[in-house]
Amino acid sequence: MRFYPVDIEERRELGGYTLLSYRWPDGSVQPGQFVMARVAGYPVTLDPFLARPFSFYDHDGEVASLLFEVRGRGTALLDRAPERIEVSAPLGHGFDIGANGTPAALLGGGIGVAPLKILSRHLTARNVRHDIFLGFAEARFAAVAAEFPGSKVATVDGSEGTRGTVLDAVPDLDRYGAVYACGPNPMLAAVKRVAGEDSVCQLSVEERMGCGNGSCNGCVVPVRDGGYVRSCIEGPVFRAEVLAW
Amino acid sequence: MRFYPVDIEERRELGGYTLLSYRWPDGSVQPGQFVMARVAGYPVTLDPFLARPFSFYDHDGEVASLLFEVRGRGTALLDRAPERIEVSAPLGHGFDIGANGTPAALLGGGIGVAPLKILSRHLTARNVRHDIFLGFAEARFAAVAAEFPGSKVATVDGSEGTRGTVLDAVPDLDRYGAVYACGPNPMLAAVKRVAGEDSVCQLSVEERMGCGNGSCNGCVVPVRDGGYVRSCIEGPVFRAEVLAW
Amino acid sequence: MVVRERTTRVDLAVELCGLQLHTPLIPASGTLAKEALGEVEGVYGAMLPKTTTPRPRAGNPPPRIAETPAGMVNSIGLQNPGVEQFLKDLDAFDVGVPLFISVAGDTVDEFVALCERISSDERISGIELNLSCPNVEHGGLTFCAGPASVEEVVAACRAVVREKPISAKLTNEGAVENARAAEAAGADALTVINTVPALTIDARARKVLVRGGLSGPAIKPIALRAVYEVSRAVNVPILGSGGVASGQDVAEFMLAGATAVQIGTTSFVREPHTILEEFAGFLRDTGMSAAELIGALR
Amino acid sequence: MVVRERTTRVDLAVELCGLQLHTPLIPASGTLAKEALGEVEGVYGAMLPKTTTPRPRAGNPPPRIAETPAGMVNSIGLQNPGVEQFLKDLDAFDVGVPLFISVAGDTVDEFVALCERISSDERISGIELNLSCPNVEHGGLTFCAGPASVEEVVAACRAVVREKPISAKLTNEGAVENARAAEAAGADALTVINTVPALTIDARARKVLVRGGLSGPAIKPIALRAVYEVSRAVNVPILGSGGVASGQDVAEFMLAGATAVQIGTTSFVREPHTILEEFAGFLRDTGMSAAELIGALR
Ligand SMILES: Cc1cc2nc3c(=O)[nH]c(=O)nc-3n(C[C@H](O)[C@H](O)[C@H](O)COP(=O)(O)OP(=O)(O)OC[C@H]3O[C@@H](n4cnc5c(N)ncnc54)[C@H](O)[C@@H]3O)c2cc1C
Ligand SMILES: Cc1cc2nc3c(=O)[nH]c(=O)nc-3n(C[C@H](O)[C@H](O)[C@H](O)COP(=O)(O)OP(=O)(O)OC[C@H]3O[C@@H](n4cnc5c(N)ncnc54)[C@H](O)[C@@H]3O)c2cc1C
Ligand SMILES: Cc1cc2nc3c(=O)[nH]c(=O)nc-3n(C[C@H](O)[C@H](O)[C@H](O)COP(=O)(O)O)c2cc1C
Ligand SMILES: Cc1cc2nc3c(=O)[nH]c(=O)nc-3n(C[C@H](O)[C@H](O)[C@H](O)COP(=O)(O)O)c2cc1C
Ligand code: FES
Ligand code: FES
Repeated sequence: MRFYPVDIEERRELGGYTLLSYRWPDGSVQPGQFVMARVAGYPVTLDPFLARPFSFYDHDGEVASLLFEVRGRGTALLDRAPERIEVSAPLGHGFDIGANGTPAALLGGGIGVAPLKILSRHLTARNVRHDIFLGFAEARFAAVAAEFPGSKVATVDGSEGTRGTVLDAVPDLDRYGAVYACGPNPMLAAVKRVAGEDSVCQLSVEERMGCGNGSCNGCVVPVRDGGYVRSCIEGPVFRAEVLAW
Repeated sequence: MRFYPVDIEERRELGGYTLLSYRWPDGSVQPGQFVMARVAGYPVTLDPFLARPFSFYDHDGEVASLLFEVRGRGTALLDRAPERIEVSAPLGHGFDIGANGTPAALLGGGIGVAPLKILSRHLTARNVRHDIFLGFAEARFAAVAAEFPGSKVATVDGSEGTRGTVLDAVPDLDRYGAVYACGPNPMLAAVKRVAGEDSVCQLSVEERMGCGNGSCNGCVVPVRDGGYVRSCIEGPVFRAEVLAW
Repeated sequence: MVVRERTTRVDLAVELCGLQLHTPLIPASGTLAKEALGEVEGVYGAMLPKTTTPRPRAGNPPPRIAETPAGMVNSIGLQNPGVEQFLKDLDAFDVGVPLFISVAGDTVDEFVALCERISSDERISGIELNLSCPNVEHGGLTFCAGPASVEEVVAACRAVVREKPISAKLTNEGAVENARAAEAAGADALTVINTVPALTIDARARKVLVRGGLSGPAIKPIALRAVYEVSRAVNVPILGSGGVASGQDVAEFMLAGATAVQIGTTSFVREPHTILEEFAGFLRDTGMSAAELIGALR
Repeated sequence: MVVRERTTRVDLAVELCGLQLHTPLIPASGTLAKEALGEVEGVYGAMLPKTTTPRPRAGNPPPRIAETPAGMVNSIGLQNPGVEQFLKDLDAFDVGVPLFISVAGDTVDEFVALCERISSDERISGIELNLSCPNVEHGGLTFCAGPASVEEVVAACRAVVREKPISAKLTNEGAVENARAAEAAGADALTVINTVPALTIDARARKVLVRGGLSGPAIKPIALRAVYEVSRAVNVPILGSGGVASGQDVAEFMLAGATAVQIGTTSFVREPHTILEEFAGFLRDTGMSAAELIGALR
């Protein structure tokens, strides 16, 4: 896997998350694609050893940004990286925003909000009407909703917006012609169940990744036709009906 | 082993070496004692896993400094450490400067120059006359000799001072009542052979260390009475006659 | 491959079982997808795709991988489309260097059937027997569990593969005994070692996370020891595998006795090309050729 | 030990072979010098100094250690002053918690003689048999090389040690079989695992640097697997050892089936007290006692 050192342009807190941006002058990023990122090492850091997958939060052709939650060692170190990090990107298949129904619903669960920014921008550019629904564990994270004007919010503890999960913030998911969702796998399975039968429902799954380039077979999801497919190559975005969830 | 985070006060190049200083308000450092140092990690860095031993270059009761050569991963990372490092100190038995003969000769081979600064200061404070002899592989490193006014230099390539090893810079080692030496073990063995029979000859040995507190038995040197002793506890400074070299 | 660096020519070529490898690097089986082949152009002296089995295998349910200190544990479960589909897709790996195929069966007969099926394929230069899979005839112990079982499967495969070299891929446990058995049974080479049995636990969830094999730099000193001991016990060439992460690691494995060196887990985080460049730099600095390095400990 | 954190009481105590340990932590043999005892006051539920042998042993010449990815390889060679001097110096380790002694012999008779020599010493609560040392009667293979040899030495020691618990310390290789053999021969506990055979090479010098045993976080997933498998195969308590570096690691080993957990290499780079605090924090967060954690995988 080839990694490129990139200089951090900006780092700021957004809700309970970190927004980190760096120069990435490559026009080809699609919403839902991801990067493998890690701190820069000597000559490769062993701690942690593997890189971590992150969705593109946004990309304007010049600057890319990631939005992440500090969970463990990998994200803690990225959060503190002094000047540069190393990334491999763009990876995977993102959302198909070509020939889908309207209006569209964008659902983000927790840090699953990340790819919705670039997705929303692309939909807007194509004049696709869409509503954004975001679910968070606590109000602290919900602050990121300010970046999504007009979005509806749910928090599990009810401290902000509707009490409940992101699905509780969407009264009528089945009236949307297209559903785009990103979040923990159990949330995605719930979205799949609730989405309208005729809507085009696309889910960005979250599996542990070893390589990000299809080599390790570590990141698989079960599919309808039996067996497993790699979420880093065939995904991370899948049509809901493809998944055996 | 207990490590203390310390803030780097200054870092500068000195010859081919790095001089790094940090606050260490502890009055008890003796010349020849050492620290185990590593970069600060999360919550402990695995890369490299072990800390590295360094002599105190100097210590004025408030600020300690280390002089080191970038050799591998450990020193490369210390060299780049952003703000703080972690140290365990003071460790080991240093030079005995109590009841020794005069004049004294201080011999440093390469980065073995490190403990001679604090040693020279302590000897001066006790009015012990001493000459300093330094040997380096190349002129680039010899620049550190400027920190030792009056010192005599040898370089292996002859580009600075006498051509040869540090011993070639000392015409008459056997006339010194006390000899203090630090450098690669083969140099120390040579000093032992050449030093006058009646002089008190003390050698600061260099062995790989695992723990620095006597626990691993990794850092041993062979002794006259048979067997091995730990250089981190019984040393790193030994009377030459004790060593079975 | 002769890499021109500064003014010194560096000779990276090695000979393995009569095959000319332009570099001693080979991808470790199961760690290089066809989608990633573009990244490794020119790096590998031989190719080696993921192990194939007689029938398609879905593999294990996720989670399949977990990171550990300087390594990872995987339990992929030999996911693969089965040998027939595998052979249909094989052209991607036929990139102009010798092509080894890794095979695994649940029984000795399956190993033999696989060897028969592929040995006449002209694209294929050699076979690696993945002996660390469970032997269903012996209560699920792996084929590597003891020398008798290693000898049986190697001899049976040897009987049907006459023209192509066979390498027996061994686990760390029992490596020396099993190496002797494999050599006696006619193996032309040995791959040493496969992943080391390991386990990760999610303490908060109080669950086993992944029970599988440890790979990556963590196991390098274990693999290096196995290569060293095995190379002293047998006369056939060794393909070193386990934790190789740098050009210096490649040199260490060759000094320990390996003729070729496999790059596995590290390829997920470093470009194999960088490892080859580092290795070429090592040869340039020491003035030795790759072939001269093999077993050249002083 | 009951550590009061915030308002929750955390119960760290475990029972091991009838002994009460106020914490489940024990220093791994050979990794805690008497000079460092001051740093670990109150941390350990039992003490365990470096292995002693019938006669003084000088140990191996340096270099004895080399760092590896997330670990180290050592070949100390059981340097120790011999059992007589060892017993004279032992008071330093008699700090008010149960005191285990690790013994190693070159022959079964030496093991027995050591056990006899120390079993009447009132300071000593239990014995750990270091079975990974070379068995001179069996051509230098270790006592752990096979279940027959494990059984022989454990049974012989058991015959002379009637009042005190014996733990057999096993290597990773063959751990399950050897565990069954040790249990059958009367071991009261098992220590799982010792270091893993490994090698480091200095490529520039083209020399073997250290041929010895790998320890540290690198081997944690290997040790965890061994503890897990052994705990499913036997009924005696297990002392987990191998790569423990944090309070969460302690929890993982106990969940895998360990009753007590040894801290070795990591104590060179972290204060064991920190590990205990992290472990207490884990218990507080989960609302469990240390004893409840043992084998409590869901
Ligand atoms: C395609 C894709 C896109 C992602 N995009 C983002 C993003 O934009 N922002 C973001 O913050 N996170 C994102 N993630 C998740 C992110 O990769 C993990 O949070 C990160 O790997 C955690 O690393 P760590 O070292 O901090 O935590 P670790 O120490 O590895 O783990 C800490 C905790 O996180 C859990 N965890 C770790 N990795 C994963 C994983 N891959 N899936 C599920 N749980 C995991 C572990 O079980 C553990 O409880 C994405 C994941 C995928 C697969
Ligand atoms: C008591 C003591 C005091 C020391 N004081 C100083 C000092 O003041 N300044 C300084 O620059 N260095 C000093 N050293 C040496 C220093 O510890 C090593 O240079 C350092 O550990 C190298 O770490 P690394 O990770 O950069 O290199 P590594 O990657 O560990 O090794 C790089 C190279 O250095 C060699 N090496 C590593 N450690 C040692 C060692 N302990 N002995 C001999 N060779 C080694 C290796 O063989 C290898 O060739 C001292 C050593 C001791 C024992
Ligand atoms: C994700 C993954 C998948 C693997 N799949 C196979 C396989 O299919 N067949 C095989 O013989 N070895 C397989 N291995 C083992 C590797 O080929 C290699 O022997 C081992 O990982 C040690 O080398 P490394 O540390 O360089 O990865 C796999 C290893 C990994 C990490
Ligand atoms: C420097 C060192 C010395 C050791 N000496 C002994 C010993 O004398 N007896 C013994 O049974 N184990 C010895 N061991 C093994 C440890 O007790 C422990 O089982 C092993 O290191 C794995 O645990 P760790 O990864 O926590 O270190 C030693 C380990 C190290 C690193
Ligand atoms: S992360 Fe390796 S195959 Fe997807
Ligand atoms: S460094 Fe461990 S005993 Fe000296």
